[in-house]
Amino acid sequence: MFNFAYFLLLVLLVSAAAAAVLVRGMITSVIVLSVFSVSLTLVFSFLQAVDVAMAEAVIGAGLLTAFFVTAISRARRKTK
Amino acid sequence: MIREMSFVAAISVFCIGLYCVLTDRNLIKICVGLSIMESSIVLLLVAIAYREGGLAPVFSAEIETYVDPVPHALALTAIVIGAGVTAVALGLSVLIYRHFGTLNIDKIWRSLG
Amino acid sequence: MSHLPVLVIVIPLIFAFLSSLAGFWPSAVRRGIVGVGFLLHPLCVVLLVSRMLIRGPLLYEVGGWAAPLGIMLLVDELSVIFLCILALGMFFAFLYSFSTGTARQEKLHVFFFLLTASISGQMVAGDIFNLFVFLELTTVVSIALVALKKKRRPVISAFVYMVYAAISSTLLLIAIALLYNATGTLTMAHIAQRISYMPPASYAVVLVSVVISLGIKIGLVPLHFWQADAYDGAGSTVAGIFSGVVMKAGVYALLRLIFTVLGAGGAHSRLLFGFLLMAGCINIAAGHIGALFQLNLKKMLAFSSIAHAGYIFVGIGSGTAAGLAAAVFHAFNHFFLKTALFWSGRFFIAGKRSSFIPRMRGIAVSFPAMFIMFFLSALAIVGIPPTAGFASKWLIALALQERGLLLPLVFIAAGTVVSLWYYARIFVLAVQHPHETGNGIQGARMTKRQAAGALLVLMVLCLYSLSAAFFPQDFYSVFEAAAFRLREPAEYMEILLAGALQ
Amino acid sequence: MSRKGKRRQRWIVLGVLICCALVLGTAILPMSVSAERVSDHYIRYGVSETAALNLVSAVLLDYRSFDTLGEATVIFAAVSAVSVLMSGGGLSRNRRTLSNLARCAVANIYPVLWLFPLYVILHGHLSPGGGFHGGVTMGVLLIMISVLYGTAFSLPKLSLTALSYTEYSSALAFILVGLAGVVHGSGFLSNIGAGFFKGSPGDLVSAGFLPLLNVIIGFKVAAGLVSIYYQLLRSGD
Repeated sequence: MFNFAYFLLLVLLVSAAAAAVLVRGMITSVIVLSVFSVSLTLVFSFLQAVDVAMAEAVIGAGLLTAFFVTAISRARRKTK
Repeated sequence: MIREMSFVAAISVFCIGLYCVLTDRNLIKICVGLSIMESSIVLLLVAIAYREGGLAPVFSAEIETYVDPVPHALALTAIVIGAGVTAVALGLSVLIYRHFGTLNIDKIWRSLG
Repeated sequence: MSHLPVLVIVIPLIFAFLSSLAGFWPSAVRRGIVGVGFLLHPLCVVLLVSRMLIRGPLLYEVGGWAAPLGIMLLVDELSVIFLCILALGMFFAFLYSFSTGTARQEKLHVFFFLLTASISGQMVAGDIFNLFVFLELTTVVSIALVALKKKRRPVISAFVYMVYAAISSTLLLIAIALLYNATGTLTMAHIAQRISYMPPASYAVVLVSVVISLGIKIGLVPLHFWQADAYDGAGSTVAGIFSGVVMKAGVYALLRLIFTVLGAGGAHSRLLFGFLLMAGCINIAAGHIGALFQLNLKKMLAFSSIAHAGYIFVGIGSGTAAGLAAAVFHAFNHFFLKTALFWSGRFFIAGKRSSFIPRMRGIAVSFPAMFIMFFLSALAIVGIPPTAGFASKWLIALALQERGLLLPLVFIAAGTVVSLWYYARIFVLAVQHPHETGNGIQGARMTKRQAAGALLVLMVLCLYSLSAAFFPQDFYSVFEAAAFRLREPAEYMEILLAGALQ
Repeated sequence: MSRKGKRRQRWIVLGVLICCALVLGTAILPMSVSAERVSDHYIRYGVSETAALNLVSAVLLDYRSFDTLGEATVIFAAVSAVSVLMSGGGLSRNRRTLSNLARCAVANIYPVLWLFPLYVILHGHLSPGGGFHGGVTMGVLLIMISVLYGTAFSLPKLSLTALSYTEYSSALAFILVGLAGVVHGSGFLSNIGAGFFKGSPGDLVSAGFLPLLNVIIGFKVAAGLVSIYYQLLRSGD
């Protein structure tokens, strides 16, 4: 049975991944990466994987974004 | 049909991540590609666990069919390992920036001479 | 119920946490903890090896769960051989790092303990996901060890290594996901039993992704570019451990996954062995030619490691039990030879303050003892008759000749000649009189005691490499038993399933 | 490498990747669910054997707890690696704080935010969640403090040595819990077999050492990730 809502979610997921890769700037790429993580969390909750959805939400959207932003701020200090 | 859609999505996200890792010139963008590649495998593991009509693997009396809990445990471990490797990758990128003053790999290879 | 298989992993872990905790305590306490730690692990390995040789393969159920439920640890001849390499390698690495003062780098011993724990975890793992977790731990620790010196070149080669290692671990995870979905279990023996359920397309993809993923770790030719830079970036102590111990962990994982889990004897075996033979020949050619044109001593030794990985692939690819035993024996010998070369080479690099070979003029004069060790190990690794290197190459050649495969024989012979050439090049330079007498002498900053400690370690390594050919026959019978058990997965399964019936 | 060369190289990589995708697709797409699976046993007897309602936590912490020990060690190795790589200059104590509005808003709801990770850790074996989820959430909450009030404010409250002590001692605690099984003789990291209190499924204190391990992993992961955050912030010149 073809679930159209889930198909749209997967299209959002793949386009977020493609956007995170194709976009030029570092900061925008990291923000699109957290959008990718949030959409991945929705996909997991649709697939009845509750534990993995929580972990992906906290680690993907929360933690990795914090690390990426910190690394970018450290890697842009001199050129400011 | 849901499983096959998820497999197609997992493979395409894996190839997008691999494309970014192989062709991008910016160190931080390579770490983004790495993180996307790791997440695609987590999606593959969770898609493998899905059963038609199965519910979340938390036991309660009236549910009969559950989703397979083992790939969820593997997926959890894979997410945390991916986060650890990404943290080390970011640490390396900051260290490379301190030595070479740039995050662009072509400039780094050129200055290595 | 002897707890040795799990203690071999847990004890280095405990000492890794203790020695990092001791970072806040006075250095005498820390040195004591590290000292006890690096003695205890070889002791456990010796006990485990002797128990295994007497009573046969040992099975351990972690968590007390029977076979298919929990994680199984299984110790058979193959894991015993590679555990010996690990125990000796890390024991000498600790001794060597104490004696040459590289121990000053902070957290070096924490990483050595973590490396010991993760590689012994791979050697006894009976569960493919457990193998993946310990491979991942080895990767993170290796990245840290390559970038430990934080200079310009090691940092970028650590990043390149990290990218290669991430791709390799993702491929291995794909293979594990496919195997789990087809067979429904993660224990190696049960997967081997139910491998026929897999559709041929998935089986081929799993086989290819396992070979590529572990090919990156071992240095299969198109995937080996990270190796030379990573070894050059890491210190000589760490480079010796990488090429001696960490690469062998990749070889062990490849053997275990191909032969035991995927049942290489099946329909795909002729294709797989043909591929391994061809890959081995390419490795030998690329490794030796790369080493010939390399003017950096550590990179030259790294390319020579790639060539010797080629010999191991050719041995496996011969497809016979004798060839497999010779390949495992060559992996065992290669540890002693290559580690001795790296560690004796360290003194030349420190003395001349550069690893540029043309500047190595007159090292025989400034470091006579170290040069003798380097010379003997070089003889052994090239394969001059009385040494261990010759013994294992000869056995590989015999296995190939028995199967009538002449092309790899040509490659092995040509490789020996080329390696003779690029090592002779160093000896010619070394015996000449060092024209700038200035920095030759004061180069040796180490105190006499430190050089003596390193010399002791190197002497033991060279002693083995010279006398291995004369070891009694039952020393080599362990390798044959390992090869036999690898080619007969049914027997491996019995032990694991027998464990389930207890 | 000219710009045109670089673009051609990208197309080559893209082509190779599409072939990999097709190969992977042919292998993965026809995959059907395998006949007998070890997870049938977990689903049918999981609750009765481990008294944990959350089957994923039962698999993660009881049946396959050796993987979790390996994975906690991977985090430990990542933290040590980042601290070694970043060990240059002193810890940066900046006064950069967010706007007044953000600080007041968070100041009021901050205690409530702590309910979530504590609930997730303590009920790890009953409801979805567990050591890792709670630990990472605690780490994120602590990082939020130093983002909001600047590390000059948060560092004296939670110094790097305190974080390292927590992480190393909880790592040792994890192994000691495992060694209890060895001492008892029923195998490393064995739960009910090693005499831990089983209790009836559904109680807060049940399922042997699962709550204990969840708490240990929670503190270990939280301390590790916050110290990674502080290390990444180092000036290091």
